[in-house]
Amino acid sequence: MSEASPAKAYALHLGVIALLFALSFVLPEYYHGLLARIMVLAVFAMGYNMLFGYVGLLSLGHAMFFGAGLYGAGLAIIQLGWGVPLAFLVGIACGAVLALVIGLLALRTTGVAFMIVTMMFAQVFSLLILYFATWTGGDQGQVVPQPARVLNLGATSLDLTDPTVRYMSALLLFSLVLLVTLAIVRSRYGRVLVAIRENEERTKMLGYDTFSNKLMAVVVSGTICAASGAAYALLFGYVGSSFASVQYSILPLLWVLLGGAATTLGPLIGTVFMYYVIDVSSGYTSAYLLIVGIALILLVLFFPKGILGTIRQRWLGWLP
Amino acid sequence: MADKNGFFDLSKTGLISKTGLTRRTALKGLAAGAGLAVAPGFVRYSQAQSSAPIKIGFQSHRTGIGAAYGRWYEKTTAAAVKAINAAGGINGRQVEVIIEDDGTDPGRGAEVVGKFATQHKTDIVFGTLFSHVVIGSAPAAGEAKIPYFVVSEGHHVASTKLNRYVFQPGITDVKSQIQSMAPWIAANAGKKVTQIFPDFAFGYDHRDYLPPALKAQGAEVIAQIAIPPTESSFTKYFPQIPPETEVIYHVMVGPAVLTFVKELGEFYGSNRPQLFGFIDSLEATDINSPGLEFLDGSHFWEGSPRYAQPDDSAAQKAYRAAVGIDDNGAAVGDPKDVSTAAHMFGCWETLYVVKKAMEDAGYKGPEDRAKLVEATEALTAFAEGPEHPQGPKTFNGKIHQCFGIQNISKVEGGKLKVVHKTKIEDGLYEAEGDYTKQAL
Amino acid sequence: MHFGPHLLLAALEGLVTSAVLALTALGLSLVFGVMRVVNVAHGEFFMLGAVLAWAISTAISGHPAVGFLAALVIAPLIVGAIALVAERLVLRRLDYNPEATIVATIGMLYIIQQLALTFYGPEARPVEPPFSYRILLPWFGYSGYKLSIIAASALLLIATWLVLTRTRIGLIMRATQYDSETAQAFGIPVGRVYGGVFALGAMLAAIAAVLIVPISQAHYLMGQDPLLLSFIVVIIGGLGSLRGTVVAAVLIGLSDGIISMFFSPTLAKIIATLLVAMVLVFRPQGLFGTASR
Amino acid sequence: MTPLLATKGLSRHFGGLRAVDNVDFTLMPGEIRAVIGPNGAGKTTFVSMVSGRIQPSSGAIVFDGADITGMPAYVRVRQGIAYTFQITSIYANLSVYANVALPVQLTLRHGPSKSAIQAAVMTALERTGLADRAHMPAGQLSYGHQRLLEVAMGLALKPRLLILDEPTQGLADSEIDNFIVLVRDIARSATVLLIEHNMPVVMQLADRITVFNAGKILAEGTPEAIRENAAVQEAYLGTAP
Repeated sequence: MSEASPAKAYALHLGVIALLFALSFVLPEYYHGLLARIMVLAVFAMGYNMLFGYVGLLSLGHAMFFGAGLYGAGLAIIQLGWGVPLAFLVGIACGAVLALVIGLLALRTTGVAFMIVTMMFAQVFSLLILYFATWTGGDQGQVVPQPARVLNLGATSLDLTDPTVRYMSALLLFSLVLLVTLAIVRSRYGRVLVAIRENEERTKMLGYDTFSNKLMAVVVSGTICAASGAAYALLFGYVGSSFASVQYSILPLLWVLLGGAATTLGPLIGTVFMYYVIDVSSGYTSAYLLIVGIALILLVLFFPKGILGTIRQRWLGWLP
Repeated sequence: MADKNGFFDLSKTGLISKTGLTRRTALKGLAAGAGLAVAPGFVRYSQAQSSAPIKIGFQSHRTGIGAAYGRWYEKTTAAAVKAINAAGGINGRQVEVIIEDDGTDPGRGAEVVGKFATQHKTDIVFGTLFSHVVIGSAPAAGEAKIPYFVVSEGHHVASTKLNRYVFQPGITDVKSQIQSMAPWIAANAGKKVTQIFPDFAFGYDHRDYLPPALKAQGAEVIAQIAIPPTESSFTKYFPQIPPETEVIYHVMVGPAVLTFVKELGEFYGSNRPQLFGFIDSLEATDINSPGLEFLDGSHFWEGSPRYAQPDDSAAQKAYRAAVGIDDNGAAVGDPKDVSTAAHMFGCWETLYVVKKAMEDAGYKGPEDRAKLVEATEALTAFAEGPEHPQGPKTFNGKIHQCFGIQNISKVEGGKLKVVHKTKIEDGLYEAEGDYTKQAL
Repeated sequence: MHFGPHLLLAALEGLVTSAVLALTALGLSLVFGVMRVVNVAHGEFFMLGAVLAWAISTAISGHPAVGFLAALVIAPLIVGAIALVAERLVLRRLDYNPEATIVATIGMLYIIQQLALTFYGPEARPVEPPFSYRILLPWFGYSGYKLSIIAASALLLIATWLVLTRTRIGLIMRATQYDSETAQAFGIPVGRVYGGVFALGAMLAAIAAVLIVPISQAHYLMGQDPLLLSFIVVIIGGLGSLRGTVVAAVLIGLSDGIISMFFSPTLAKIIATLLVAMVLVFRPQGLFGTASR
Repeated sequence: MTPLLATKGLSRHFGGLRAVDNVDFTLMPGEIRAVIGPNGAGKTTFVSMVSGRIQPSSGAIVFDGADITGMPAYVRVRQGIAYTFQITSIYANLSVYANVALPVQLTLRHGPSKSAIQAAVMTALERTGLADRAHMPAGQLSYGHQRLLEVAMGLALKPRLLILDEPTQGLADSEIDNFIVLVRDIARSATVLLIEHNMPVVMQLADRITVFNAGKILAEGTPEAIRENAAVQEAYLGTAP
């Protein structure tokens, strides 16, 4: 826990945001587009980290929150013909409400039971998407029509399919969530969450309503993940059930563990790392997942707390 | 077509494999060394265009649930490219295929399209089979304004819900296929039909289009049984098949399909209703596998016949030889390696459509992509021949979809024997929209 | 079909599912219970068992039963050996840290899947059953082999139970499960026990796969569903409870079959999944677990 | 004067075992009360019900005139009942400072500035003699200091009733002497309920002593009276392990 150096922490985070902004102008086209996608997915990972990293609740069902945002926003446009801002809000609201309901139920359990219960609720969610295929497009998914993906701001309109607009939108969302995460982590509330992770029984006996705090964390986490899903639908124009499947619950866990659980920048680093290991290794062999698998094992052997977690432990204790 | 997604499909984790038929090692070295700062496209290559190869980005299902198809799509594509290059290429330029694995995942599919458009700078993207990958990738193709030629047989392209850059000129869509099956089923198999199909999009096409088509022929669907995508055992659903059923119409796909047939066999024994299925169920699967004896005497739709037929055209024979499949539709030299013959011809034919359209458009490079789209839309028919060995086709430029003949084959003595060929007209339907009205 | 026969069929199907599930889940439960780690690669050991069964039965000519029986013995041994190597090389070095183990076993999952894809291929391949006797009931036919799976699974479960409760090895395992530090203090080689348990868990999954492969083909992605279902069974049954694991497997297998009688299949899956989730929500320690420690 | 804490017919059964059986108990404000008794007499179960960690099977708990029987533990803490754990339960990975900051930030609900938190934390740490170790990870403290940190966390809650569950267990003699001074100091601002095995400590600190045996109150009185009580002697000699 870092009581010290708030300035340092904020400077670092603003620096990262500035770097991402600058990269927009120097990156080659392909990596530019890729980084936009990575930033949106890093938001997903940050939402996951909120619950897993800071509260210590391992969920295997976060794809449903991402999916709630994805479908909430996507269907608001496809089925209801609503505009981009409203659709984005619908997506976020869907995630928040779903997280509240799931939290109320799943938080009755702890540990592995929590993991399994969230996984099963996510399975139900993904089956529901298939069951209501006439609305959702089922497993094939649906395209969010390109003409609808325009943000009208009075006289000007921003075309979300334009690479620069997309990159900046992704960066804006990423920066917002990053700073919000940082603020939460450094707040009294964030300290309570860590306290719950470290010793829930003790925290209860220090006068904290741990259930409500955890529920709040589930809602915050679910909402952030939904924001990522909603942004994905709007920026990349496709909603499909594969995004609500179990592997999309495992991915944020993987990204967070790689980057470093309970570090604010870990989710970004983990997501980038995973993408690049695959990108590079796939250039050498079609069996690139072999390399990915070996890389994961080596990483966990030599950086057991994730990349940033290990750096914090060994060198930079002040990292948030 | 589409299929269930596995929970841990290999490779749901991020980016894509790039391994061309032609190796591009320089790029890899750069990517490895410089990470973010790779900029392969920065050197303009337009001055070298006249001699530079036409680059085709092949979005392949190398891993994930579609892997069995991906391999044969690659083989067919390689054969077609070899034939095209041997005959002088396209507009005098050789064709180069660059392959990226999409993991049979729509999210990655979109990334792959982006990679083709912005990193490999391919002229077109080509070859996708699974519907959800097509639909997931279509927005990326539309935004990058790169023509996207799919070989998927899904109705998505013809539904006009995608965009102007997506084409399916090499294989008939499933709505048309179903429609052209109905007359034969009603006349030869039976009037009371029970459908068993996977509870996802590929199944829904059959669910939605068969009943009206059969009704028009005086037959009816008396029950529809949708099997959830995660199912690996089917017996428990068979009691829902009404006893008066005359025909079971089955379109199961995926690795569990053998189980499906075997269990159906155990359930009914020899006293079964007529069976009619789409060969999609058994693509890449030996029809003589243990447990499939039950299928003897049943009928299948086939796009292009798996087994060599006595009346095969010279073009068909040449095509089979070029791709390297024997008379039983298996790889030459490995009788156990059964091909996806009913679909993969679409890769061959699509590439020849691309060649034709590029030549019509006087295509020189990516700046001519819009011209290529218009030239493709202007096509109307493809004659049967070495370029279109499966048969003649018409092409509707407004919905970007071709329509061809279909085969109905009977399982006889462990082989599939074509017993009926449909007419193109059997499968035509009212256009649902018009892509040509969209902006380029 | 009438209700009675339909129910019978659904129950039979459910029992076959349960039989395979119980074995697979038992393997996971042992690892989970004794080592306190989540083995995400468990489903891949299952898949390896099936793929090896295909390879072995194809290599051996003659009556299908010969190849099958050879597979039933050899495949689990190979899988066990692979698991043991993985445990020694990776998990032990991670000191069985729960989170690190998850990442490491995801890594193993990728490696095993990719190797299967490279060397075995993407196709689903059948294995011939050792015998193919079709039991003819008045209302429908049923595979005799499927019934034999139930019997084989029951025998294996009883054998495992006897090993766990009546032998010194079982005692050592239970002691380690109960309190590994104390066990260490009493001279139990906890490290070796962990290695053995991990291998045994993988072998149980492999045996289950060999049993099921004659009715459901070997495919390189087939490990996913067994993994998820096993997780559910282990938790519903209560950690480390053999009886709970078996009861939960039967419960989940049967409910899956029987609920599908009344609803459309996908809706049935939704309802079945929700029901099981609710059992957990309102009884987090599982059916047979005691305190939720 | 109304009692600060009273229980009426308080019982808790675990299966067939009556861990606490129909206990009527009162505690006056300002007291230091020791609860003693052999192992398994129900002392910890009793205070766990008072603090809200476990629910009674029957009976009522009244705190400062209000019935708190059904109240969740965290609300009771906010009402002024603080509980320190018998088995040391601190946040081993957090700093000593952060351990104490947690309860402090709860009590300073009205505009808790950083300096206010710091002042309150340091006060609690100074009273327990841990101020110079504020930035050590709590897990690296010696066992005795961890016990003191437990107390500091309880203190930081500014409780009206502080329940100390075997606070001197495992402490060295010199640490025990300091501890006695500390508890006397605490008792000036809070009522103390002390479960303790160490009889010299009990005799030095307690105003009154309650003796539990087999889930019931066996005796209650001043240290002198308890020392003389024949039943207590028998219970200890007869049933103590």
